Amino acid sequence: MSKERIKISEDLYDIMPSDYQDLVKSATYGKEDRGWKDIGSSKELIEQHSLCAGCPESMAFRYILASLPNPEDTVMVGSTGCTSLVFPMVAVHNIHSLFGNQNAIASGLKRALSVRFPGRTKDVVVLAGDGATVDIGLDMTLQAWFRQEKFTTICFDNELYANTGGQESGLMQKGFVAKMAPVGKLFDKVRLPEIARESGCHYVVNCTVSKPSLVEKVIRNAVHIAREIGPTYLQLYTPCILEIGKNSMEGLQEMRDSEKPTERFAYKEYVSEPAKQLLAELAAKDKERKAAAKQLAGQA
Amino acid sequence: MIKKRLNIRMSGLGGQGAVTAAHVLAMAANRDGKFSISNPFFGAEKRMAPAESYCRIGIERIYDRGELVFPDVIQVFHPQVITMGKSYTMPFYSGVKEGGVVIINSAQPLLSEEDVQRLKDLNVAVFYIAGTELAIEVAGTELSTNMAMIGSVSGITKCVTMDALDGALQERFGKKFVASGGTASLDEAIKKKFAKKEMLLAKNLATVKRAYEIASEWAEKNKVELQVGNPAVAA
Amino acid sequence: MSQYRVLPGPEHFLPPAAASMGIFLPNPGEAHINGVIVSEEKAYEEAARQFLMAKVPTIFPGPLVLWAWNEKAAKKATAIRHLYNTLKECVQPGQTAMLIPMPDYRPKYPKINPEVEINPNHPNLTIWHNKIDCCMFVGVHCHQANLSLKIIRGGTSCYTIAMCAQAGHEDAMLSFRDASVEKIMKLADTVKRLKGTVQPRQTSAKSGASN
Amino acid sequence: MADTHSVIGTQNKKGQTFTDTWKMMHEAPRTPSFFTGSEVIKEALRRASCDVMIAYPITPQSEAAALIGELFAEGYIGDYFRGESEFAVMSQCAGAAFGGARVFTTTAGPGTMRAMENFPMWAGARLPIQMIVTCRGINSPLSIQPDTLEIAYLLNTGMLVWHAETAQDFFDWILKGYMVSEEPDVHLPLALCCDGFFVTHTKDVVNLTPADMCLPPYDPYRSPVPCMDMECPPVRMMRDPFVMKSNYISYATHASWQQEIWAAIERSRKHTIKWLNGLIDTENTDADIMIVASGTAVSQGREAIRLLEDEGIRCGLVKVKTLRPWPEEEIREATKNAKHIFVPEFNVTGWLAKEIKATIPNHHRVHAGPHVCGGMTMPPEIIVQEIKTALGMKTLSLAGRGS
Repeated sequence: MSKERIKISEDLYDIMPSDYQDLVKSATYGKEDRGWKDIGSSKELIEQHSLCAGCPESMAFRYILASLPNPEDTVMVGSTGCTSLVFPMVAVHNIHSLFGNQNAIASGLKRALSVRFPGRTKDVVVLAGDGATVDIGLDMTLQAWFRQEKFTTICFDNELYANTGGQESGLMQKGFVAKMAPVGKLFDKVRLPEIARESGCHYVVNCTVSKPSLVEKVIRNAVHIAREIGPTYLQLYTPCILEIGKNSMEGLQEMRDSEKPTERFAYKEYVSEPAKQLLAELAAKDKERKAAAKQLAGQA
Repeated sequence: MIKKRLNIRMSGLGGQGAVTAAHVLAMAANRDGKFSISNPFFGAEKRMAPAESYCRIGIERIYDRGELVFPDVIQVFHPQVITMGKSYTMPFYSGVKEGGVVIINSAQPLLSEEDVQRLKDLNVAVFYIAGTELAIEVAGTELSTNMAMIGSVSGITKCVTMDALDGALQERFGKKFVASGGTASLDEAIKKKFAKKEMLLAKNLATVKRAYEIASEWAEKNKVELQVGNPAVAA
Repeated sequence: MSQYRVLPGPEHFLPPAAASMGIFLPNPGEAHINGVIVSEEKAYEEAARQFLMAKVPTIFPGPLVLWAWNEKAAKKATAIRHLYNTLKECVQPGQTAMLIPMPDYRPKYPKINPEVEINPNHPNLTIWHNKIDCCMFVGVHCHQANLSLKIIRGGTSCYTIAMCAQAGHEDAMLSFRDASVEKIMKLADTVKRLKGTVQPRQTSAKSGASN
Repeated sequence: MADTHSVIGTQNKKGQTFTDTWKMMHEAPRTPSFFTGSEVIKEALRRASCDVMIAYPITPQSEAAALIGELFAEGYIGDYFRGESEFAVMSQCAGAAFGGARVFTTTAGPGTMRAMENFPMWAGARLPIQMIVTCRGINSPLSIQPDTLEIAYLLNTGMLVWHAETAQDFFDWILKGYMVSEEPDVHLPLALCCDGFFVTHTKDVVNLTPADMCLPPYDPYRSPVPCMDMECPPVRMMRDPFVMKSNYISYATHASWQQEIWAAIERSRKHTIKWLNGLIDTENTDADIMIVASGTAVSQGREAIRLLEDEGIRCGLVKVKTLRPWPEEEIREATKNAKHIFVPEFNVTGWLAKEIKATIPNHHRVHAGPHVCGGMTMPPEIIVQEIKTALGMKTLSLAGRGS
């Protein structure tokens, strides 16, 4: 939907709640270089949420929503879990259906949008927790990658089932004592980033959401590559401060601690050859655009 | 005997074309203006496993579906149906109606004394035809055995005309090769295939005709009469 | 024909869906009042009467008209504003016409602001807060409208009208179907025509759930 | 955007003309064709202006699902692919429907059971997906043979459930089914069931509509819920958010939501009666003895009625076409003169007989049977035997198929 179509009917504008007037007034739909910097200045695409105070997921959500290259033509797919408490507040069409079937929903959705809007950009982005992505939904996660479905899969990895009260998950660290892992988890954290690469993903990143600029970069890359080439996968550490016994203020530090070079969320990236080429082309275009803008500014 | 409905049970082995035989026979009957349906009955698709198909032909609309429990005609496509009990019903002729016919694809008799007697008691005629040998002789392939079986049941019961069988064969084997919105290149490929198809069609039809003749002779000689029609009119 | 009638509540702890009580939707050219099929003419009259009788006649425009997502939507919004202005002109002192949006359908945490909006997940908060005794849904997706209409019938005495662009709503006490700019304007004209001929209700709607 | 009515008379990329469905189904000339049920499903889809079909192999629907793939190769269907399991396929269908596509799929027996979690989700999300169910055995030990037990599990999912008797029903109902399930006041998924093999693998005469006519396309903007394509308001929209009280003050929302699904099934009556010419068909409802059945049991009942006539016994018939919506009034009316009501079924539990008993007065009139199951055929003779036995008449006892 073009930015023009996301506008309030004139004759009813005055009765619209202020959050919608703000949303439209300062929306970044259609803004070419939108990004995390818009979060403060503009009305980001998200309302107040019902997550725990200080939950890193809320941070991640804001960064991601601000970084989508085409929110006005992006449909998101979620799954059951804490993320479903945020999605109602997201100003981008999004779907919840069942627990774990997010990549199957996205496969059908992406194909439907391609059939209905040939030649038009319609990005599909999946955002689900680690239980949905790696445990109950693993078959559909992988099969979508095997089929080279052209959408982005984002996993909020908090290393446990948070919404149900902190049970063991496949992405939990070995030895961690949790509900349903009474003597500590007995097997290693599933290595999904490597599996993603082997399964045909063209762009895979494993990191935390401590740096908004980094999140912006990987989101833009992932969405562009998925649009043009094939599946992409982002695994983002969003610790569940509640279940690992941290205070609301400590989420950021927890992420910084676990992204150290020797830690499990040290930045890892894989880019396929065709994807590298695409990123180079996009960078070149971006440079031209900035130069042109500069010139314009100079003339003015 | 003239009956409103002729129920034909074809007991064969997977890969012998019993399903195709029933389809072709039903298609032919349909072309003759009779009512007919056919359906197969098989387990997991497997070569040499029991596979049955059924053809119902009549003078009024047919609703009956599924396995033919009470057939007028039973066709045994392969000796193993009898010798190894590769049949959905034991003995293979269970449920056969009085005055019915059993057609067995075999050069030599296979039935035990007891079976012969029980069929005699039911006034069921037994006709042996070396269908596979016939297929190899006429069509040059045992794959046409099912054609010999179609010919034999038609020859005895006259349930379909030879013209209708010809048409049905064309429809069944020509069908897939009719271009449906395909590209020009596809059409080319089809033409090539079609040349071969026509040969196969001719040979199959020849096999049907030969079996038809043999079966008709047998039926006349043994005064076996089992036909589809209106009993009221016939009487 | 069903004996059930779709009437102002509070009806029941969990009121049934009118369709499950044997109420059928009107065919094109028809409308329904309390579940009985009537001519559109009759529906215009009754809807206008209910508006003019009410202490707080209210229009609830939904997303399909609040957003100018196509030309038709923008035109409907204009017509709805006109209907609201007409109501304001036609009501007597002591009556307050209101125009409150249903901007979206999301469940809000922890609750909505009943001053400025209505939400299908807890519509009664807005009805009770503003003592609304007659309301009209327009531009709300049918599924969401039916969710609200049933809840309103369950917990309030509010008279509900649906100006539906599709097949209509048997869960409202009065429903039009195939709503268009023309139909909304015609309802406004009817309100104008009946101005002064209808006595406003004396008792105002109860606020808060009745037991 | 595909506005349903504006495109009528125009052509699609295959040169088919978008045709008013009523004209296409009731006025256009019909060509008799001798086809298997699977081929008939393909021919219906050729005319259905279907956007997305998702396939998975399971007997006895594999032929139909593969034939529709050929249609896709010919360009008659927007997109088509093989999913990884029935659960995934039904979710992929949901995704396509959320995105505003007209969706079609087929499944059977264990596949229906594996996908089950999706069906109440489809209904709750108001997705008008059409799913063909070619019924087969579901219990261990495995059976690929006809058995209608799985229908019992579909009856309370909130889907429309129809039960086709013949391939002709299939052809007509696939096309008419979209007209009913896509109505804005209905907008529910349709499970169009048949008895596997008896319909899918049987060659029978079917009258087809012209191949150059097709249904008008689906218009997702008449949907009772926003379609998820970022082309319609509200922009801040989640399908379908949690409305549990623990998360939000949402008094009775979920209850009202469920009621709305079943209300939509009720609303489908009006449209179904129009398109299927009634929820049931009847013959000789003045007879003392009635057979009430659905699916292939109706066909076997018709044969039994002939056999009974030959013996001078008059017997009426009720063909139940739709199970959801359930034709309560119609069945009560059609059986009001009956002293004996027989309900032949291809399943072990007799779910249809239970529904009928709960519907009619004096339900002791209902004889739940005969039953066959596990892939057995129901020869008309055993229906005759059941009826004569119940009437205290002498009848030959039929030996079981021991082998």
